[in-house]
Amino acid sequence: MVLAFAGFREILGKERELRLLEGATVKELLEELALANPRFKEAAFDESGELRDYVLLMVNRKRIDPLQDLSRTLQEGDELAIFPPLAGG
Amino acid sequence: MVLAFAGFREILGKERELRLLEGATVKELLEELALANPRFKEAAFDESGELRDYVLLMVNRKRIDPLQDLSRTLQEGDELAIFPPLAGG
Amino acid sequence: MIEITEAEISLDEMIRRARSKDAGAMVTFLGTVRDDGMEGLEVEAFREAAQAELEAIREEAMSRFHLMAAEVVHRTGSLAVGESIVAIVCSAAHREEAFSGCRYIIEELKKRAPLWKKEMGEKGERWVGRT
Amino acid sequence: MIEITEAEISLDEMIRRARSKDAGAMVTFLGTVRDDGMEGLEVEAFREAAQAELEAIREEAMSRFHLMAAEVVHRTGSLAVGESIVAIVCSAAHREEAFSGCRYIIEELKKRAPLWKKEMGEKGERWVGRT
Repeated sequence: MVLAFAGFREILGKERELRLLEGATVKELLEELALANPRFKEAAFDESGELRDYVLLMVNRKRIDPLQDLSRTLQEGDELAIFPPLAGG
Repeated sequence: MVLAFAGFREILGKERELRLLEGATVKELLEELALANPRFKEAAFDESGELRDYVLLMVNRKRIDPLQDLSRTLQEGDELAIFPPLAGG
Repeated sequence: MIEITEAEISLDEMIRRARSKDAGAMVTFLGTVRDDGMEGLEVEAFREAAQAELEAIREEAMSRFHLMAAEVVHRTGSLAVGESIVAIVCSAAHREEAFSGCRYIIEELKKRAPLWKKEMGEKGERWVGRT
Repeated sequence: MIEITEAEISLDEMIRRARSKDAGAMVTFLGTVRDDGMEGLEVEAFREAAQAELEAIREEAMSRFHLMAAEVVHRTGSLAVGESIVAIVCSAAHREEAFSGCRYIIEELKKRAPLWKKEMGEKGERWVGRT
């Protein structure tokens, strides 16, 4: 399940179920989303294909570090949330 | 006019008019009050006749320093306020 | 607005007065009668001097911390445990200023405003702050 | 209590819940929609994650600053200029703790809670915080 918030919700929709290949990583899932949606690609990745600084991620409601955890493999039933910097209060 | 607050009000009453001799000082006024009222003497002065630390004074609603300003002379119409340490809020 | 009053404090009204479309933050302080094994408090004021001192403190806070509004109400008379003794409401463009302004006013009030509290208990009465 | 809600915030009720006879100080923070040349805000939450994060922040503040109570309500949806976005109420025995606890909660909320604001203006819309 992919959840998106704020600007990313406007591009991706609030939530969607995605079929994952066995052993797919967070990075592969993001690239699949980018492939299917040029606006998301533009918003989330820079020209060299790196994830932009302001893209924040949670897996199962825990923040993950885009520098270290993009290679994490996702399991059936995992929830990935994609959102821009926090701005509550 | 002498105003008293908190514990000193309970001893001296809230306010009273006093006749002053020409050129009377704050110290002389306090001593006159002490002479007339042993409870006030006990509350305001120590054994050696010094004003106790916690006695605070205002003349015409401005704080005066008991170390320096006791020799200040009072004028007809001056208002002397006597009170213990502040404890609002 | 500065008020020294026997009447109950309406924080609601104070907040309504302090609201403004240029304020992004509002901080309020309520000092309440805490149960220290006492039944209540008597609060006494040198009313005219306290009013003037609180107005001076308010002006200092407004200009130092660029407040949009600052409201202070201090009660006098008999208060029960749990009741509010003093309420302060400060609004500012940003939260840093609103917090600092509110803190400044309560600290200076305690140092400078001629107000006194007497604790009323089963075992008798005691003026607070007197050594 | 932690609440993330579309409904208007009732500070009054929050204060009633936070009152206690062991508290001598209560500090509240209100974050309000400031007129930066915009017409209003849209607030969006990752509701479940925000609720959990605010509960964790509340627990931290309660134990770090020995609070008697801590209440947080954050609104979502459409807000007009002047309306409250977030309200925090902290009570403690003494004012130092109540101020520090309230400050802690708003600072951590801004850093950690998955909430977003979109400014709605005549010239269009803009997500706050996005570079």
